Amino acid sequence: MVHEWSLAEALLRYVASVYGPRIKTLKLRVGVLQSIDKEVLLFSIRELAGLYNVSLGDVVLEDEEAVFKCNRCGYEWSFNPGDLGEEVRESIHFLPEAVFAYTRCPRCGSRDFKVVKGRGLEVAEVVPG
Amino acid sequence: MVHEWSLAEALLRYVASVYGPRIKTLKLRVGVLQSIDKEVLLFSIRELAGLYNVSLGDVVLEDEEAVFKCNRCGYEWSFNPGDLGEEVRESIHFLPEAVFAYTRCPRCGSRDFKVVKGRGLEVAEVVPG
Amino acid sequence: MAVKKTYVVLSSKGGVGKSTLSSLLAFYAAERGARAGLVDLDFTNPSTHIVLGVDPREVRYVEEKGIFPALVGKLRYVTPAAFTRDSPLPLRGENVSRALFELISILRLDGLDYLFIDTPPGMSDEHMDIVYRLGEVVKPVVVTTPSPLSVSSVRKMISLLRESGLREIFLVENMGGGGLADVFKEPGITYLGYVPFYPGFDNCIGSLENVRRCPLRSFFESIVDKLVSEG
Amino acid sequence: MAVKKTYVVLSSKGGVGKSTLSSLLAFYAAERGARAGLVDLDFTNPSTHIVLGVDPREVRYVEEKGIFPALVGKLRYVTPAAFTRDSPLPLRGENVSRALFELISILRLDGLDYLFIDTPPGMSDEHMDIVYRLGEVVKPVVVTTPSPLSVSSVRKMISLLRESGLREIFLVENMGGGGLADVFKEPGITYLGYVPFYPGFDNCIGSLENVRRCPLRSFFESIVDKLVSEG
Ligand SMILES: Nc1ncnc2c1ncn2[C@@H]1O[C@H](COP(=O)(O)OP(=O)(O)O)[C@@H](O)[C@H]1O
Ligand SMILES: Nc1ncnc2c1ncn2[C@@H]1O[C@H](COP(=O)(O)OP(=O)(O)O)[C@@H](O)[C@H]1O
Ligand SMILES: [Mg+2]
Ligand SMILES: [Mg+2]
Ligand SMILES: [Mg+2]
Ligand SMILES: [Mg+2]
Ligand code: NI
Ligand code: NI
Ligand SMILES: [Zn+2]
Ligand SMILES: [Zn+2]
Repeated sequence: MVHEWSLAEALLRYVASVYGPRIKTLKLRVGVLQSIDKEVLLFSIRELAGLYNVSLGDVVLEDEEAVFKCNRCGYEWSFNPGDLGEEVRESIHFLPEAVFAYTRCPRCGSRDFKVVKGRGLEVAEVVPG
Repeated sequence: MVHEWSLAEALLRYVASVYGPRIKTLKLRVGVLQSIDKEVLLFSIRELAGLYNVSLGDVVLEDEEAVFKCNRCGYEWSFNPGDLGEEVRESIHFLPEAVFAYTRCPRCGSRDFKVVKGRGLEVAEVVPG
Repeated sequence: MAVKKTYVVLSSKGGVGKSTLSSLLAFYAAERGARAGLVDLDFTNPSTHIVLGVDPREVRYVEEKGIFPALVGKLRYVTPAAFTRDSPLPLRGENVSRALFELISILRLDGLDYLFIDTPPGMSDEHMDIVYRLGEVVKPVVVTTPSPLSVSSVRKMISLLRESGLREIFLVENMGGGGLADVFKEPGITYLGYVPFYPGFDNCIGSLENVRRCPLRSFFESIVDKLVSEG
Repeated sequence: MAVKKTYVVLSSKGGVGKSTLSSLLAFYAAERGARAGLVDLDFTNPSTHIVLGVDPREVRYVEEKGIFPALVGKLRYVTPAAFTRDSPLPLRGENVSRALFELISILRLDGLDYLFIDTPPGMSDEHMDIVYRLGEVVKPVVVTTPSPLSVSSVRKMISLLRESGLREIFLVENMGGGGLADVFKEPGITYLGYVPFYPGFDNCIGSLENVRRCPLRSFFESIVDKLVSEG
């Protein structure tokens, strides 16, 4: 599951373009929906920082729970991709929106829900310097 | 331009269902995009309160400027429907989203923009009792 | 919307005939004396006005505690193209959804016997709003051609309609010869009939005269009959 | 996306042949030795796999610093249907937009000569993302049939493409006889050719064998030629 490389690439480009090439601390929220491999992600970020000449201090990765909210009945629930089969989990790994093919609101059955948090990779904090 | 009646009806139903049939103060934000006739709106609200047995104290209407933000270049601008011809203004009065047929980002020309505020009628404050 | 029956014409596949079918069913129903209406909810590509030969720049709505549909012959008619003077209207889904609820909340359709709603292809904001928020008040009329591209697309849409709790689904076969009656013979699906492929179909649309004299008229009318008697 | 040329097949009108055209152009280009790719961006109604006769449950992508397209014959192919096991995927526009950027940011298409992108009908999130964010790297190939419903719809889309700054617009006439060459004779529009209406078209799709033996093949190939030589 090494497309973590392309996630890392997009992220690092963004961070460097906004904060410049010297980053002391980079804190990321890793939404569990996408089942991102954190070791691979960390490795990719470090490699890419080398390639792009970004000096990078601490990198902190924290999990973020996946929370969905139904647009019809308002029910909010926490979604665990671990409950799904390997194949489905991998599909969502590549395309998080594929989750709408596999999940419905546990209360009213609607597929009209929002991913409130935990979809993918997000920057929580950047300390430049 | 008396479809203000139906706007008032939807609004009053909503307010009564959430706050009950006794309202001391009702404060509304009236987005300028829709060119809502405030006198007609106020009249409609009062009439409908009578019909629906909602006891209604003060009703305060305040204008809200229409602000758009470009999804492409990030430019934010204030939109004045008064700059448009009568026919176009009336179209937007009925269907605020028709504005996407008549307006583009003044900086980059994109039609991909967000109505940040001032689209329509909104409840600013309700004091029940 | 105090309408006796609201039929929403649906198909995840484009180009199968949703706009022509909704327009002609509504128009023929009105010609036969029913109080019938047509509302076009395909905001980014409205086309029922082209079917009926109506210039959207000439459409005027009467405002009175809401807005009343325009009259086209005896048909009550509403199209968003009237608000855009027929110019392009690109809209992201969130705005489509806002426009949809705005329009249906200001329309005055009281007293209609039959309302037909035209919708865009796909399965996006409009469809989710219709299925999950208006599902209790609308009856779905799903349209497909016999092409495998259409049939497989429409199967998915039907499975969504079913799981959302819609128990009565009407089906129309367009540009076909009746062969889909067997393909969709399932509990919960009512096959309303077919409309054959007609190479001169452009002569069936574009003006009320064309619509009135369309050689396929009896096919559409027998679908109206079946709808009226079935549900 | 380090691709030499990216063609996005567009039409606000549904059912005009976007999916068959994008699939067949890409497939024939690949058969003739070009490094060609096809990406289906019609998330709520993907159908290129049906055209090509590919079972999306069998499609496997190779992951390596991104994902590589699957091989279908010599064609590099990506469809979102592979991620949904071909089940229905209703998506609001905001999610369509997220899915689109996710997919194009992880795809490894380096070294392709020609990439064809299939899109849904309408003018909504996908189209705005493509026109306003990817407009610099894609070339629009607009498809229409001769029907007034399609022509008037496509005129609006073309006017949007123009005002957004896209200066070179390609046009294909499907299910027609060449009559639109004159209708769209305008500066900035390059007419690529037409594909006639063929009642047996179902035999042109559904398997690679069908596609290879399609009697209309020469029409599609001459469109490929024109594209390659024009831009
Ligand atoms: N029975 C038919 N025979 C021949 N052409 C038809 C028939 N029904 C519809 N058409 C044509 O097919 C095209 C698609 O129809 P339309 O109603 O616009 O479909 P949709 O609304 O589903 O996209 C139009 O050009 C229309 O004129
Ligand atoms: N040249 C043609 N002759 C006859 N039928 C065609 C032709 N091109 C496409 N079709 C058929 O028309 C329908 C719509 O084509 P499709 O590619 O799915 O359009 P879109 O992707 O624009 O919705 C399909 O059933 C397809 O098989
Ligand atoms: Mg239509
Ligand atoms: Mg869409
Ligand atoms: Mg298609
Ligand atoms: Mg849409
Ligand atoms: Ni991976
Ligand atoms: Ni009014
Ligand atoms: Zn729910
Ligand atoms: Zn801008």
